[in-house]
Amino acid sequence: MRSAIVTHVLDPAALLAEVSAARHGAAVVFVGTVREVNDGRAVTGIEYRAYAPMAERELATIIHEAAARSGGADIVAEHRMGRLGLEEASVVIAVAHPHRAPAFDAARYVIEELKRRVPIWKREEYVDGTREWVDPTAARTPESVAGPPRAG
Amino acid sequence: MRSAIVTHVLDPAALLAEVSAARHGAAVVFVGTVREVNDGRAVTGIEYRAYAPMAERELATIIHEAAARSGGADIVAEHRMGRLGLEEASVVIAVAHPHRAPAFDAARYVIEELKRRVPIWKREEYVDGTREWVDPTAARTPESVAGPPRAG
Amino acid sequence: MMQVTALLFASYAEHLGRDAVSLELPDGATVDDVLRHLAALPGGDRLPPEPLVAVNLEYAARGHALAPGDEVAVIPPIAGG
Amino acid sequence: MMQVTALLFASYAEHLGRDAVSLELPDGATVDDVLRHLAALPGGDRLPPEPLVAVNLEYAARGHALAPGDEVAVIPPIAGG
Repeated sequence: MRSAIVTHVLDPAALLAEVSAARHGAAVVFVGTVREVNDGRAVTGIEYRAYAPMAERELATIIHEAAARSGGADIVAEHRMGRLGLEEASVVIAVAHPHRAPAFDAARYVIEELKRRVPIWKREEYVDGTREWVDPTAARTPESVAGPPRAG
Repeated sequence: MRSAIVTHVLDPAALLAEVSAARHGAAVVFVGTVREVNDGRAVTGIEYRAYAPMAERELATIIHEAAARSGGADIVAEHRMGRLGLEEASVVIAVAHPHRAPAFDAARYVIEELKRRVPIWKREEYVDGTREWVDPTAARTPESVAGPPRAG
Repeated sequence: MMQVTALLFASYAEHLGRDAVSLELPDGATVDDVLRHLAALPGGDRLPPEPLVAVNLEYAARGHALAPGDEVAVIPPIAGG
Repeated sequence: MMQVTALLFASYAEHLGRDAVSLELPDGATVDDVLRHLAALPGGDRLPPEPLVAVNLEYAARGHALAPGDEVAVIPPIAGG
């Protein structure tokens, strides 16, 4: 179980190797990458920023939650910071588990909770040279309307 | 879109690279590996066999079904044949899609349908030197009771 | 009469001691006729009564009518992945 | 009186032209008091009325009572992944 906010290029194969073990029969790797289009605008790159100490803490909490729910998953997650070009990986989550269903569920849980709870922001750069902080709560696409957590 | 029944060592990173593209924002890689224990017996290796021409055809059908359902996924899948040792990958499925939910769903669809429809068999080798063809329809674990397809 | 080939795999091939059987069947024969012939061979009693079958690489029902040269695969419980 | 630090990020830091603000608050002050102070700064009117807040790296409600030295992070809409 390991998670980190990093500035280096992400290596999905290394994270997969890190969770692999003979007790597991399945591994799922999720990779988030910089897409050339967002909300219909042509993107040239994304700058990621984080409230690093809290992001590391929250991400660690999430992967431990996922591991506990799954009953035995090994999970490694890294989120990259800084300026990323098209196709570059911003986040990699690797999960291994004796069985495939919990491996899929844990990987999905980590990315969904990461997007909901881990304090990371991104500024998109567009072909016209402008750039903008992305606000998923204001986005027009139906998939991004889920809001952030309200603390109790 | 590519699928194959192969005899070489599988390379998840190569398959991930094969589906990656700037139009995608998410990739999911599923890796099935040889586990050291099955139904409580210590396993030392697994021999995979296929009805290769039908397996290739059925696997190709499945990834095209998954791509069509997902609306735009790129998918590559390889299943290895022959004798595999512990921790070795028997199957790798790489999916990329503009969005993460369809990427997860497509990867899951391919492995579930592969296990249901693609004519592949495995003979487990146990620590006591014996070996046995695995019959998931006779297995004691609740997760493996789903039967194969009945043709109409 | 027509000739078809039955293919056997994995545990089924071991039960019958071979992985292919050539059969002469009357015109209009079905998958069911192939299964009956196989069941009558030495070891054929170890095949299940209703195995999964594919004809020319496609899953087929027991009543599927065969044509000369068809490849009839008798498919043990699938265990890929 | 006590001193706390408010942290601003991304678009919020741009609205206020800074990423940290030191505040002197009366004992018993809450997250709400920090938000009121920030709203009164130049550019503070561009903060939303109810932003997400964390105190010492944990999400906290508006009524959360602060202690001396607390780090109060005002968190813009999360966009990781």
